[in-house]
Amino acid sequence: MIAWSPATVASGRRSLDATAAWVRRAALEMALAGGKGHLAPAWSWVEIGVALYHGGVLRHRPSEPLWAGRDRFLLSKGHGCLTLYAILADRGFFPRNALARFVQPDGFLPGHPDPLIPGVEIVSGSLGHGLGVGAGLALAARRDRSDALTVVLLGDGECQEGSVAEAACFAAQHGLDHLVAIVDRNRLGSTARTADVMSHATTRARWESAGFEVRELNGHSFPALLGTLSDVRQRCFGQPLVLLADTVKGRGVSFMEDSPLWHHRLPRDEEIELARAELGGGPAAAFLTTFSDSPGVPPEVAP
Amino acid sequence: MIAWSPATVASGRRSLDATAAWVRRAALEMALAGGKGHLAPAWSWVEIGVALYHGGVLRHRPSEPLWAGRDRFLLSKGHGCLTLYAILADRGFFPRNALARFVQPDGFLPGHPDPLIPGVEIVSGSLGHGLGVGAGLALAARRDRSDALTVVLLGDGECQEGSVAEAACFAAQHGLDHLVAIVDRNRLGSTARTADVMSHATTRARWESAGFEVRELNGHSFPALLGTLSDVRQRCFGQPLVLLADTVKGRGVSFMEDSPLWHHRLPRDEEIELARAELGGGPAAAFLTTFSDSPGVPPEVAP
Amino acid sequence: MSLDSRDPRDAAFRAIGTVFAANARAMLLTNDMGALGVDELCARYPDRVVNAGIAEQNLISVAAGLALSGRTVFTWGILSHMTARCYEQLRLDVCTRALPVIGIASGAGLSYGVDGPTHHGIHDLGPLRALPGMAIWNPCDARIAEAAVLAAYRDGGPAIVRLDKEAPEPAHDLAHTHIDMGLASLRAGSDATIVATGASVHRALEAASQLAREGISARVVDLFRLAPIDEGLLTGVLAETPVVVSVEEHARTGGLASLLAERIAELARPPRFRALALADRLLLGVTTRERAEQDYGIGATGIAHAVLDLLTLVRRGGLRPARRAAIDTSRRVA
Amino acid sequence: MSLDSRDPRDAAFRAIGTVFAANARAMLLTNDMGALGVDELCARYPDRVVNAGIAEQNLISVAAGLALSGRTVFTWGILSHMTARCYEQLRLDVCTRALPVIGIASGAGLSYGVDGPTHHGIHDLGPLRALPGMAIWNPCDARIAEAAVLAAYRDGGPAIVRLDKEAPEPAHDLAHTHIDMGLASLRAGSDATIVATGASVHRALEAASQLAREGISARVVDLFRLAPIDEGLLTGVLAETPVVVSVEEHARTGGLASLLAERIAELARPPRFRALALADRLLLGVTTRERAEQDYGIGATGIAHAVLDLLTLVRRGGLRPARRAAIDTSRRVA
Ligand SMILES: Cc1ncc(C[n+]2csc(CCOP(=O)(O)OP(=O)(O)O)c2C)c(N)n1
Ligand SMILES: Cc1ncc(C[n+]2csc(CCOP(=O)(O)OP(=O)(O)O)c2C)c(N)n1
Ligand SMILES: [Mg+2]
Ligand SMILES: [Mg+2]
Repeated sequence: MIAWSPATVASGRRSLDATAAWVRRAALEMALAGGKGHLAPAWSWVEIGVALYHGGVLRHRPSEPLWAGRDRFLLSKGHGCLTLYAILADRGFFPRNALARFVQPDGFLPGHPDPLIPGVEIVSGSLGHGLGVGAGLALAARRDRSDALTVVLLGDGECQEGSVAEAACFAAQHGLDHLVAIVDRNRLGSTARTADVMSHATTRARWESAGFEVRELNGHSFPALLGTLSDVRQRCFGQPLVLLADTVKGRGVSFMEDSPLWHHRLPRDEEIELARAELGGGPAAAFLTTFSDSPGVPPEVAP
Repeated sequence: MIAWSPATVASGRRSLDATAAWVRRAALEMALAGGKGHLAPAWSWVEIGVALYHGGVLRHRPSEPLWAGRDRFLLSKGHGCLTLYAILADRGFFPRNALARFVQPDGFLPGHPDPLIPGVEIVSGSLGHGLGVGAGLALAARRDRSDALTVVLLGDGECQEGSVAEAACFAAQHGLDHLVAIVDRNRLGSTARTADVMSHATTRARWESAGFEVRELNGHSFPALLGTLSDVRQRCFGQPLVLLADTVKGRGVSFMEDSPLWHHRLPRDEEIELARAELGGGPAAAFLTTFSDSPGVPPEVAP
Repeated sequence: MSLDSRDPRDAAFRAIGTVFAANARAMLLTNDMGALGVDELCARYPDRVVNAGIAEQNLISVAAGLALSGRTVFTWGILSHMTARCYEQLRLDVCTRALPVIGIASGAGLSYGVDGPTHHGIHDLGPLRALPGMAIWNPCDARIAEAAVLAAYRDGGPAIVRLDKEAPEPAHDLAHTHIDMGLASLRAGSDATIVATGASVHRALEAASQLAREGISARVVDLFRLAPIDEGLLTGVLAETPVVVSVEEHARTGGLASLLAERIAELARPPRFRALALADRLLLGVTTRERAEQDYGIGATGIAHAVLDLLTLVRRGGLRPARRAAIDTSRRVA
Repeated sequence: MSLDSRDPRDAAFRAIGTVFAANARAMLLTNDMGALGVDELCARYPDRVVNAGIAEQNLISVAAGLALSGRTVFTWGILSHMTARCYEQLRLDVCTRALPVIGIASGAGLSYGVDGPTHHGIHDLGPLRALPGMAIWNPCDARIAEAAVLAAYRDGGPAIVRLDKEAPEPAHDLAHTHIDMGLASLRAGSDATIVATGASVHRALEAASQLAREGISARVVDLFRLAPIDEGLLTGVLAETPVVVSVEEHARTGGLASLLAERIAELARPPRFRALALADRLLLGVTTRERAEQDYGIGATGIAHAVLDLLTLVRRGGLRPARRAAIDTSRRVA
């Protein structure tokens, strides 16, 4: 386990690993406070999200969410939003204390993302919309002679949607090489293993046949993620890129890992303390102080 | 060119080639009588249709269209219905004289097929529905321990629809080995070459990656078609089959072949006689006598 | 865990279980959506429950193919995904043949309120009512939910059953409610009629109680089937009191408000009518049903006020304004 | 070949050409559907016309992405495919952000009648009116078609322009029709008002002529924008004569009939109203618009009869039955 504490978060200077650990714990506390939320789908892509936002991949200005020069990040698997909210707050798009009001009527963080939230580009929550909108954004960026990236995070179950297939063929046809699809390949959908539902929907061959460059990697490894993403802005061979990121759904809490049971369930009773213990960050009261901190990163981050 | 005449049609004993030639000419006369119709899309799959219905591939009983033991044929690219209507009439599903009333209010043959027509299973005309419905029919047949085939004819442009991708993954997942998709791969959609629109939508690799057995063949060759289809009922390895049939849109009339111009246009003025001459079958009056004949084939045809 | 007798979803699955036991050719397709009821069915009938994947268009087409082969097909998923995403498939594959494909759909109204517009079931009735032959059931409690599924099965055509996530006290007594009528009077009254559907039925009943305390006798009618409509019955309902108020947890356009207006507008002697509904907006942000009830006046107090307003209009000032204040107070007390 | 001044599709493309010339960021996406107007645009602006393939869901999502990047995006395809097939994309990708995505859609009503239900544009208004913020234009002639496209562009939000395939004589004179009002009176009249939309406007004008010959003065109003509605204007229209008849080449549920009923039902002093429309059915077989006009009474004679019937009702038998016969005869002569 990574050594980290609420204090390292407050300082704003911490490792990607510590950030990921904080995000996981933050997601847990948000969901518990709200009484609902998709934890396992959120934890599955924590390293991917942190690599993108804290690892210097995405150009963004937390104080100016609509900055024209920004890269676009679309969380197509909108139900994984706990991670997105925690990351955006941590970057400073909005105060961390908003996290404690996840799905609360006095807050602005619903159970699926919407663009009223600073840093969120689109409504998502119905699966299969992100890649098509991303293709439109990427086509626009190319025509505007911008080198901005459009990064779309998809679930592997989500890839069963025909709209994803349409978008993939379109993106390849138009040579959208600054479009990066990342598939959170945790091998689970909502109730079953994707292999038992539509085994051919998320394979390397399928993306290759759609005209994408395919890279497979460990989606929980920062070195793998940052290495694989290092050349994304330079790629210019007219082929969109997909990362098939092998992940573990529920990653971070042993008894919630890789099980369809936990797609939407929250830990209860003793499970809560077990989860907290595994995630680190101390007792709830101590951890929640990190929600009241002002954002710990400088407002402008351009890689 | 094949030697044939209206008389060979009336006799009911004629070659597949002669039947195909009759179907092409019949489609022309239907469209001219109705003042509209998609000729080039119809001509593209004439040999495929004749091989299925006249070549002994599909079990069917023209006098009993809803016979429980029938194979199912779905024309997913419904705009190619001129060929279907001509074939069904020729087999005896309904009198040939109905053909002269294509798209006429006093007839029952609309511009896209519907199941009020004897021998037609589904409404089609919106692209991308046939393979999914076919997968349902094939799943039902397997559960009913029937060896009936479900054959779905798709356009290659149609394969751009995400619904086709969904259906393909579903069919493969469920091992629907008695489902046969035939792609009329004429390399044209409605206004453009498919390669210029979505080049990756209809490739061998794409169907393979979806879990299909893929066979490529010349879609205008009866030997190729019948050879490729010879084992379809015996196939039992749990994999659906797709035939990528290379065809020429507008096949049969030289100036209409392989050109997006002719997707929906009808020949006019001198073009009409040129087309008739190329298709054979004599002057209009002589040819139209074949529409008044009673069906020329025995009512029950079980391969 | 076992099925909850008050949860409309569990009730619907109980009914599917009844159908499954009677008809070996009944099937269930899901879009990878779970439910206790799905698990139970799956355990007993593993072959007849198919997870068709997160691919709703194909799911409906496959259902049509199965139905064409003599099967009754239930589908299970979230209302908004199982209507908007596969809308053309419902229309062309299912409705052109009036096939027995019965959508059991979770998330009517704002039951997934805080989940945002991708999960709201508040814009689907317009599209659904535009599907020829589609029966639309909108039960307000577990009893009607169960009966609706059985009726949809027996009727044999396309249907959708919109289910709430909440599990309220039953409002219906099946000894008195005739499921085939599609509507039922839940409370008698002679001054005004409140026609409600879904979750709003419970608010309407509350409103009628509030009004009763003020001496106003309001009838409450639950229109739990929005298609087909028994026109004779509904016309009767609209004719019995001088005032009719409708209430629904759905956008103003396309749902109950439109349905009633379509009939009222052609009546020779129409009642004074007011429709209470959500606005024709997509609701971003965190939406709770309590908040929506207040904002759009579709809670009990809003309904009672609307009834009072209309009564004032028809009686030309016959009601003292004090009554309105009294209702506000009685609510605070209740 | 050049664009036809009376063809609404050509007129729409002329308007797109105007926008393209003024705004270098305007684009057109097609679902591999052709048109003379597409070819002309393509020739002049090859970069800005994209054949997005036979993949309507993605087409709309891509349009949303382009619009989020500051572009106005026109789309071109057949009405039924560009609404039902991509309905959820319209709702979530386009309408949640009120993006300038303007659907130019061919096949309103039964203009593709003989092509069957996959091509009929007679069930789309219910779903379209349920899309928050979607402007719905339904021009009856080339002039309104062109003006509607320009207005939709200028208004800047989501819109759909339903186009007929036929090219009738213009019914509007743009010196008198104010496009932003969304409706226009095409003929004055004091006995009855016929509110029509799309192709039915021409039938309504015919009906008014027939009625005039019988001494009945019928006003004809074209409601060429079905959303948003200028409520004040429309209420005025509904208040001016004791009788209102609506007519449309669309199923009864969801379109003009519902739209007017929704307003009439809440009026204090409603007119006598009757809606003429197609039945809520899918039309299989060979359907021509002439046949449908007869079968469903939405032709000129049917409209005239409906007006007479309602006038009889409001005047309590004040019209002689002879008038009805006279109308039938006058039609045979005309
Ligand atoms: C169009 C649509 N269909 C169904 C759902 C319900 N649903 C929410 S999450 C989910 C499973 C998603 O699996 P996957 O994409 O693999 O994401 P994961 O949770 O595994 O990261 C489903 C079926 C939905 N949100 N949208
Ligand atoms: C869902 C849908 N989108 C668009 C159309 C319009 N359309 C009719 S035929 C056609 C081209 C079809 O190309 P393909 O599938 O290759 O068939 P072909 O005519 O080449 O045999 C198009 C775009 C349609 N009928 N349905
Ligand atoms: Mg997954
Ligand atoms: Mg083709």
